[in-house]
Amino acid sequence: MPANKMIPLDEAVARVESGMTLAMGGFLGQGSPLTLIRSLRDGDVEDLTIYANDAGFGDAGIVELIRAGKVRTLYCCHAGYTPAVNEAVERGLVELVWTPQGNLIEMLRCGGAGLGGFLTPTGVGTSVAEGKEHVTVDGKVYFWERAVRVDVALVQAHAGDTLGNLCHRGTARNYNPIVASCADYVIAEVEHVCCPGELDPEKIQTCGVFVDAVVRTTGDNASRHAA
Amino acid sequence: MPANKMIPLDEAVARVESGMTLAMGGFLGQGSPLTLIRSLRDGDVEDLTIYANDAGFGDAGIVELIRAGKVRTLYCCHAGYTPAVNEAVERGLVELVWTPQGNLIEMLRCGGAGLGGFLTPTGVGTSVAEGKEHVTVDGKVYFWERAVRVDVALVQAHAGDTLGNLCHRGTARNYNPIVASCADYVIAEVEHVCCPGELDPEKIQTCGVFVDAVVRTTGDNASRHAA
Amino acid sequence: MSAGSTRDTRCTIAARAARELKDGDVVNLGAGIPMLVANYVPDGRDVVIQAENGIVRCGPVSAPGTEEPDRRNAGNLPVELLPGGCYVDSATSFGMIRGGHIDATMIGTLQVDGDGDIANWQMPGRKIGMGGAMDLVAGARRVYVLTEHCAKDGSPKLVERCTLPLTGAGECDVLITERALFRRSPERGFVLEEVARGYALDDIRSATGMRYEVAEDVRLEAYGPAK
Amino acid sequence: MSAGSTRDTRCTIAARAARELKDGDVVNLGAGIPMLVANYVPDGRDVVIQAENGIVRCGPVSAPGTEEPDRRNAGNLPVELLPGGCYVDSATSFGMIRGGHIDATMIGTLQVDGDGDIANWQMPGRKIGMGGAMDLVAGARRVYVLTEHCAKDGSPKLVERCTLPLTGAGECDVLITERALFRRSPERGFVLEEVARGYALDDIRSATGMRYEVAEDVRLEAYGPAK
Repeated sequence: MPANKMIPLDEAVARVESGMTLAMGGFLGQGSPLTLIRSLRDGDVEDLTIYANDAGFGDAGIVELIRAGKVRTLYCCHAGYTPAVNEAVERGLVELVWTPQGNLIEMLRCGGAGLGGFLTPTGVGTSVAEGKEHVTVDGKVYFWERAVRVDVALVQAHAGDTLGNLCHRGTARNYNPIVASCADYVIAEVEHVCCPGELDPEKIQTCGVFVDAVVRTTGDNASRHAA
Repeated sequence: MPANKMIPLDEAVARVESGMTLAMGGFLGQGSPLTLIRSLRDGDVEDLTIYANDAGFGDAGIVELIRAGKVRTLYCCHAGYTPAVNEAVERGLVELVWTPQGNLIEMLRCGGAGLGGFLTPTGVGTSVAEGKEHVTVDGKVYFWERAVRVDVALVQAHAGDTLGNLCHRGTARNYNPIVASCADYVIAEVEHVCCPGELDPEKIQTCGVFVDAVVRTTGDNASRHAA
Repeated sequence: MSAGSTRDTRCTIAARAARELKDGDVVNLGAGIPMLVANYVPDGRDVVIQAENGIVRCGPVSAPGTEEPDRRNAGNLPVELLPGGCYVDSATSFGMIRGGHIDATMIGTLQVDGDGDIANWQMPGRKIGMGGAMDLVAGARRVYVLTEHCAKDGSPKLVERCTLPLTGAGECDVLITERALFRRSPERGFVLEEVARGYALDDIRSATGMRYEVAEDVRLEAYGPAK
Repeated sequence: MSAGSTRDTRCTIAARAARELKDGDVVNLGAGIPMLVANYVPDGRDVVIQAENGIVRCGPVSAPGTEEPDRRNAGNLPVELLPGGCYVDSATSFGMIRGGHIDATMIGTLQVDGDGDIANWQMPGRKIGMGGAMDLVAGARRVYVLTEHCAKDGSPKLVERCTLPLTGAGECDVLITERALFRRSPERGFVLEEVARGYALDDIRSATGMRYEVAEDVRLEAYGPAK
């Protein structure tokens, strides 16, 4: 009998412990796992290290964890749409480590794919390449970037089944399938949960093999970008 | 007005010149660009270097190019289903360079993604790692594998539009989307060609940005695995 | 001698930049002035807009009331998807960007210098982040910097040497302001090719900190505010 | 003392191996004996079969007349797709394999030795290739080698030292033949845990070239031909 990966929200989020490293899907709110983020915000864990594209949009997203003092370090490429993050950095509440977007997603992908690292041309000659080993291949300069594997990943999907297969709608696809691959434990929050076999196999973007737990998006966190 | 990338078969294949390096989609015939392969087989170019999963299935596929004396080197991971390849190797007609399947697809992906190479654990302690630089990361041994960028890629799709967007059916998805990314010139052969907007955007697996030319699969090369 | 209103200035730059785009070009447009370029692409010219958050053939901002959820651009605005458009995950999006599949990127800047160095992501005291800019300038085939010629306080943005943290070293190919267009080659560095209506060669010289040469056939009154 | 017919032998091995699979395990089954394991998974146990050509929840071979095009396994046989199954491209498939998302792989072999070295891909004079085997033994969490205890000519396949080219060094975790089951740990190497019906400890000793220890609680008559 196929496993039913649906579990209660609190049980899923209980897998996150203080001091852990997390990765989160989402891009300025597109495809952000807000139900999971807010459950963490209201819980006891702290001292988190997070890999994500950004801190959210406005007051919503990872910025909520930062304001609640839960985040030690955020590896991201953008915090321009979350003014409260600037303030938190100044108050010493969080450290931001700027990581170019393409390098960031590739670090997570490599971690999820069992690779040890990769050579990137992005950032050569800039501060992000400082102290890193450079290699010239066919006359082009690259530097070594590491793979990142995290303890827990939080992802979001518009539709999913109880086996953890996920369909991310539109641009919400961007980070979620990769983030779902790079963690020891992966929690997916899903707006519409269905039975195995109901999703078109050709439209499944994240295979259930990557996903450990499925929780339902709670009402007020769903479709925040709906018209 | 969106470009119409559909061109005649002979015009597309004319982009392949003797001495070039090619990559081809397909896995034991699943998703193999047979129309394109057979056009090359019947043409004048030779001395090709090819990256592909295998030599085909039975008498069909890249084995046809090998038997026609067109292939100098084939980088692949399997030739167990094409007995004629063994004979060709013995006659000195072609050189095979064995490359583990996961390393092979990642070499092509890196080439397509502008990365300079990657660290793989696959093959450590075996002949494929000989002479390659090894690195230990977090206690695990990897070796350096290079990125591969080719002159021309040949891919196959069940459905596609005139902009080069492709839907690969079922397991024919395996190599094709990656192979479509790693070449300077990409030719897709498509069984069912439609207009832009007719394909479900959520089901497009190869974005038309990667594809330069679209040709129609000719009748006897289509759906060879149909029931 | 005045640059006119800021809005005119921005439109002048965007309109001139749009003329650089060829039929079939795949282009990524950064925030600010570059985003306006889409409005000036001549009818009948197929310019494919890729936004790094994973949308290809990204259309204009959706009219109020017609927004679809999870169909947003990299600035998080709700957008249309043009026929033949599709979505890709971020690993694929940045593979596209780094792998040379993007013909042109157009970005704004804080500073640019005679070596083609670009500094556009970090001003003192504000945490914004580089987003995908470092990947874009490293990976796109042609890099256009679109900027007002001078900062709001009148100081040059085209400086002798970038003092802010770099986005990329030696990556700017073409530099377009409301006053002038410079094209850079490895041999000559930046060459002033065009001067906008209302400016003389001396005006450009006095407002430009970076070193450049003047083209033998420099064109005066080459462009200007849209009528 | 006879091993019975070859068919019985293969089924004995497959049936014992199937008992190693836990509910929810994701498993990749190689060609030959491993492929038979699927027939012996107890009802009600959810074992997810991944085939490296990009199909997850791969079902049994399709009944004649029900084959779908482009729905094949890694041996190119037409297969069913179980409810909740999906397709992935090869980069994702091997990310899954190398990244620790596959709980178990079961493969056949030509030789295996006391260090856990496996040689299964290259016999003298035949060009077959390693396919995905090197990735599988390097990446799967548990590596099972399933093989007849001796070669057809009676010589040991469990050898003192592999003489054929390796598939992986030190990768075999569990070794199952029709006569015995050995489990390997870093501390003790292979430990003989079970002996099949019809064989005595001395029979195993005399037919085994590789070094091993005998478990304190070794179980005799632990398994045997299916009734």
